[in-house]
Amino acid sequence: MARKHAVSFKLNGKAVDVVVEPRELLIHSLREKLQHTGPHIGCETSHCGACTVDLNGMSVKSCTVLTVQCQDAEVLTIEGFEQSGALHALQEGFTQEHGLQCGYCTPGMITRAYRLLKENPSPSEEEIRYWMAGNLCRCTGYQNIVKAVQYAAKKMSSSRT
Amino acid sequence: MNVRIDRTYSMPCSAEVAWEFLQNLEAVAACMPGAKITERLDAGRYKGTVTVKIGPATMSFRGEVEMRDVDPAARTLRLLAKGTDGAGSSGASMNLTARIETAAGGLCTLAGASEVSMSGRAAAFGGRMVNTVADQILKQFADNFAGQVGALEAQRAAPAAAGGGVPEAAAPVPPSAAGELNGLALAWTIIKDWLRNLFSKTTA
Amino acid sequence: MIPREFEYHAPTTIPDALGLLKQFGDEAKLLAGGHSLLPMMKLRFAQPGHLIDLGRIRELKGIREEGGALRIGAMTTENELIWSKLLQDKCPLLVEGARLISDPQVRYKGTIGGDISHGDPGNDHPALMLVLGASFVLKASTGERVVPAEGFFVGSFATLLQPGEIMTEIRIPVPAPGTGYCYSKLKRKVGDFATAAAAVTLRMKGETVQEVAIALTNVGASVLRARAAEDSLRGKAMNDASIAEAARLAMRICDPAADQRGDAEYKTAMAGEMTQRALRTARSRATR
Amino acid sequence: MAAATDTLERETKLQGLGSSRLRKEDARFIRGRGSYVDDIKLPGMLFGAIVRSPYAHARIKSINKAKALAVPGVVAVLVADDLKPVKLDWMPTLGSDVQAVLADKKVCFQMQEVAMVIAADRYSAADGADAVEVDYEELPAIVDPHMSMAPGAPIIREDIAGKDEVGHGKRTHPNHIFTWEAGDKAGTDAVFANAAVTVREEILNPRVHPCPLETCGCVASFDKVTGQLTVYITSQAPHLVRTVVAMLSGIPESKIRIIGGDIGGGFGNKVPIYPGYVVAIVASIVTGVPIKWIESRIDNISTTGFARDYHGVGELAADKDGRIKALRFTALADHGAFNSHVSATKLPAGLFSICTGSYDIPKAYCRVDAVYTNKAPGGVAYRCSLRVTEAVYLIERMIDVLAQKLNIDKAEIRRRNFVKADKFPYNTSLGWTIDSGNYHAALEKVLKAVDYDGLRKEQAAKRAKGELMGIGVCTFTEIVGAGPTKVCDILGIGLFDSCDIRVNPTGSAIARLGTMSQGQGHATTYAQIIATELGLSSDEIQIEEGDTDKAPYGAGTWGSRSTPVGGAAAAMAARKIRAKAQKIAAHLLEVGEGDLEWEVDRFKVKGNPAQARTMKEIAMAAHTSNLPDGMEKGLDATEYYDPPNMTFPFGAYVCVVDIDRFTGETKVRRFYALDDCGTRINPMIIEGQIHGGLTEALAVAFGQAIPFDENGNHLGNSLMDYFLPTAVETPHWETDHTVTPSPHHPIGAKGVAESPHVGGIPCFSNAVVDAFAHLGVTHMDMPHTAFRVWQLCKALGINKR
Repeated sequence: MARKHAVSFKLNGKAVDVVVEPRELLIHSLREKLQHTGPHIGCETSHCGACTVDLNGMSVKSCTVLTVQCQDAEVLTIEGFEQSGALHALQEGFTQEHGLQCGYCTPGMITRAYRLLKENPSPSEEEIRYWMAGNLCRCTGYQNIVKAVQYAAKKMSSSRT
Repeated sequence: MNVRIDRTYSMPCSAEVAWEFLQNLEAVAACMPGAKITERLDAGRYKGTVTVKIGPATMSFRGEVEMRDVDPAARTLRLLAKGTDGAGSSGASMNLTARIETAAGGLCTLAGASEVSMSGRAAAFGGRMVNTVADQILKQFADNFAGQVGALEAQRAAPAAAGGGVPEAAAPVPPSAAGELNGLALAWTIIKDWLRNLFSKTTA
Repeated sequence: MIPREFEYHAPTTIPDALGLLKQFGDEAKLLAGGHSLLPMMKLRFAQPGHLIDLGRIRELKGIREEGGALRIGAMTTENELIWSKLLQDKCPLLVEGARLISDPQVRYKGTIGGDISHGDPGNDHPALMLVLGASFVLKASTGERVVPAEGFFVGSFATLLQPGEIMTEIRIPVPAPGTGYCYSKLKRKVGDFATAAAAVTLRMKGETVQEVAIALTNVGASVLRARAAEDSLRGKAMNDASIAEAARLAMRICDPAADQRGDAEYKTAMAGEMTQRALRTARSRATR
Repeated sequence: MAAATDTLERETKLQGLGSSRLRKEDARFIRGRGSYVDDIKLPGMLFGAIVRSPYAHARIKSINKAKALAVPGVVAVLVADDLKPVKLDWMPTLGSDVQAVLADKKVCFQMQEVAMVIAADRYSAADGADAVEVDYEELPAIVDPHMSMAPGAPIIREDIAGKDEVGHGKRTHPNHIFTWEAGDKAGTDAVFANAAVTVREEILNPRVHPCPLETCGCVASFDKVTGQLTVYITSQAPHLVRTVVAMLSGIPESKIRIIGGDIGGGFGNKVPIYPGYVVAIVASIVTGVPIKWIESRIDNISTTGFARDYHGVGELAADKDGRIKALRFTALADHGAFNSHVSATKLPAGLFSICTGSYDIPKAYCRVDAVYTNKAPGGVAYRCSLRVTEAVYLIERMIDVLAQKLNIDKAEIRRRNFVKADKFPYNTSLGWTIDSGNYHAALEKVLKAVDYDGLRKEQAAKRAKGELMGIGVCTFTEIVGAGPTKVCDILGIGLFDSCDIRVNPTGSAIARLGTMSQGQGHATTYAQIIATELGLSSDEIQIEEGDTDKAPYGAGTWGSRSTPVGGAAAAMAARKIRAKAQKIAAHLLEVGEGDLEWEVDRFKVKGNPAQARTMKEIAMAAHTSNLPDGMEKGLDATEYYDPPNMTFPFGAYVCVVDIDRFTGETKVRRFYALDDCGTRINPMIIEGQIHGGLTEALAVAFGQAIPFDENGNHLGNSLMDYFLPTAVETPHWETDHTVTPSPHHPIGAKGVAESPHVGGIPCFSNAVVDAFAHLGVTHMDMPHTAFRVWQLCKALGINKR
């Protein structure tokens, strides 16, 4: 049995510690050790994006990140979006525009869209489709997901000005 | 995933020497790149392993190899090898008919006609390359084989000069290539599909 | 889809990384972005005993211009390439190429150094490196060497990078102003490797081709430099006929393997088609 | 006037039928608080990993557990012999066959389940699975169904070699499963013999996979003390699972609790019962601790719930004006190694006989021959009712083939053959009664919307320039809502569905149904139906599904049966309540029942609207002593609804594609989808379902296929090769609708989610083929990948500049 590592990082702003084998994947630590079951496992070959989390300001597929790589990292998951009872504009947008059906891809979608809007606050439909292409959805056909992201972009920009 | 591969390689020795060597399965196996005989089951049947290493990837097959239909008159025999990888997720088998033919200048040729088949993951991710893989393996096998019989031929010549008696066919020195299948030679063959096909990603 | 056990090391300096590489030799694998190696390990095709994570070595990051060359740290990610103002101005081909690699999440992790040193003929940077005349800095405990991209890619998953060496930097001579360029890539979907792709850099003098470089992705044992095609164009006017001829010559050096993307004939034809498209676009972007 | 606006306001407040009410489900999903099977974590839970066969056909000579048992964390290794004592080594399939739970002496398809390693976590389970040594003797495999019944073909199913039938009539070969036929063969042959025009085409629906984003899995928890078995499972039909598990295990059905929880998409993949579930259940019974089994994506695509693999031959006979006189469709069905396809017992080829489509075809005959091959077992309905996509694909392709043969416009030939609006209910020549339709109106609306004539002009101009532009037309009729129990049962259980409504004293309500949402939004839409029926706000109506301890028995959600059957049950249960409420209102208002009329949310006295009782008031009264003599307390009702007929949604689609003849790439420029699903419950959700169904149709038409080599090896079973479109490959969809209610459904609704998949696939194919029609191309099999389209261009000599 390989030497275990104690790994400390910030999860949705709170300091957490886990003891893991080097081979343990971040998605498993989050879901099974830290009870954050929002991010899901969809393909395991880093194609589907259901496991997307925000890691040090990057959208990453947590099925292809080792937990030991996350020492001192800042990790944001869907569980961190609602602030003191107020939904994030993206969470609101996905509901208002019917941007989800089975809900399995939704945490990854919202987490990915969060980073996209940080980098590009008012993306065009084409930009949204291009920069969201790492997340698969089998239910919605993406059309309402695009609308949901636009809804959030609009709401966030108006709240900024 | 079945592929037929027929190849002929010229050998630096007489047909007699090559034929004698060919029947020594352990020695022949030692010529098979990455192959190891681990256990003798009975006359002509052995357990063994074959390890293939390419870039970051390694696959290890364990299984049986059997020598059949030895025909001294025609100097032909068949080698049946099959096995599964360590994780049991892939299978591979080879049915090879080897024939020694006399050639000009007292030398001979080794003709191999083989049917190679792959199953499971190896086929799913690399099966399309089995042809080239087997080709590469055979090529290296032939080179090692040539080295061995060449050495034997030399040994044959030597004692006569030294006035010693004719030694029995000495157990051949294991060829250098044996142990692990040369990655570079095989890289192109398996990798292209087998690995990359699944991993759409950009960095190692 | 669970990797076998291994030991993990996260050096913070290049010497430390080299030390670990020396210590564990064959048992060790370098981990860059991880999006080729980790999936391979999850399928248990790869089982290194030791993973050396280059992610914490600061010196391996960053993009700067120095002595007429762009110097890119090997651990610079694809998205960092895409977002680099410097590259957008001085080397837009690299940006165009990076934008066609995999998907957004992967581009946050995937690195240019990893893409190049993996030696995968399906990776996109090798072709870009060849047409840009790049060179690579390879460090070993015994010292460092700088090797040109030309000749670096010797086969599938086989490069001049030796065990015990780490690629630390990519150097690209700043393309002359007015250089035309294009990376034309055909793929089945986002996240896929190229069915075939062509990278082109081009300098025109009036209607005459002064200098041209063409490299092909995923249609051979490694990236292919289409020399004959280049020669057929150099010093001549570029027109439909000469472009078609160049494509024909490029196709002659292709030796792709059939897979779900298509058979060898299709992939070869697509290499020709991508060459034609890349040449046309490059011409339209080149200043006469 | 004031009264009118008042009623309108009250009606709007209800958020009932027809309102685009936002989904109740979303609140948990957008917070990452869904409860999917892999989220379930029980005390002491162990993890199961399955050891699978690398061979498509092989004997198992030996299995050595020793090394696996030595792996730290491994608790047990189960193989077929371990299941025999509990008689769970084989299980019945939903297709009247049996399937090996763990391979017994022999594997019949690649990646068949051979053993399950039970370990502390998924890491040690994976290590253990790798360490199990299985010794195989490979056998020749049958991959091409056309070879299955060849003389001397290897026998795939030795276990039933002696049986002359597997539930669906005589078998003529050890690899033959059944032959099914419908219609008038002699009559049809006669028409063909004398027809002015006949066309014939071989048309393949390749083997594909529904591939929901969540794979299959379960957590089985057996309590040795109470004998209670609880199973959290990815199932579209929890009640059927409970019944099968009871039949299998001998545990009383009353002690089995199946919980669906949240399901990450189903699309047909999650209807059957898979070996993984059963082994996990056995493992829990044996160990007494909870066992979790979760599929990997590669396992999912390779082993559970494939769809289609129908090798069809379509023939039409017509007069010179293109009026179809007869239809003859046959199909060779590849069901893989076990007949575990999902179908009603009496309908082994599902609803394939809907293949006369939207057209008035006097004579028809169809036949399906199903065979075993060394491929994964099954045949599920991928976002359709079983075999409806195959049937609709055949007729919608063939009518185009006929149009090209006669050089009639593809919209015009449909006009000429449509069942006319005044002919409904219409009896098809294959025995179905189509409840309602208005095909001409739908088509004309779409042609106008897309300027069809303009598109044809543009196409002609493009063809003159050597460019490839295709216009696909599809006017499909679907059949959904299984179904009338006289025709539809599974394992003898009729495919009715149920709803149990309880109205609380304060006028809120809870309704439980036998269906199972996988993203369709049942918690939202069922509440809307009940809200309108009862005059209670949908926000105060709680919907529960999927927990067999709570919900009444039902056949689940598949084949678009939720609205046609479950939705009907909800409306009927609500009407029982309203009938009782009317009696109570009459009592309270001291008038006769007949003096009352219903208005939105209340009963009012005719001619004296001030005299009224709202449903809320009645709900309270129902729990007091102030009730009519002899009336029992409470305001509850349960309905088990057995539909008198299927429902028949239809639609008219137009697709425009541009094809790059140098690369073979197809760009979908425009897709206009008009759907008629009868009464529309929630337009927002309907549109979402259409978007999703069209996107899955796009995937099937342009990329999805499960390729095998000659030995039965998978050649593309991960998401690297298996095509799931991203936002980049997916076009913008345009939707439209007409409303033709179903006369036999309580609220006139028909079901919608499958139409876009069923109608979309042929529409894409018709567009691609249409792009080549001027070059004499009449058909091209799916998937229309760039490679395959380029091969066609090459064959036509148009791939070069």
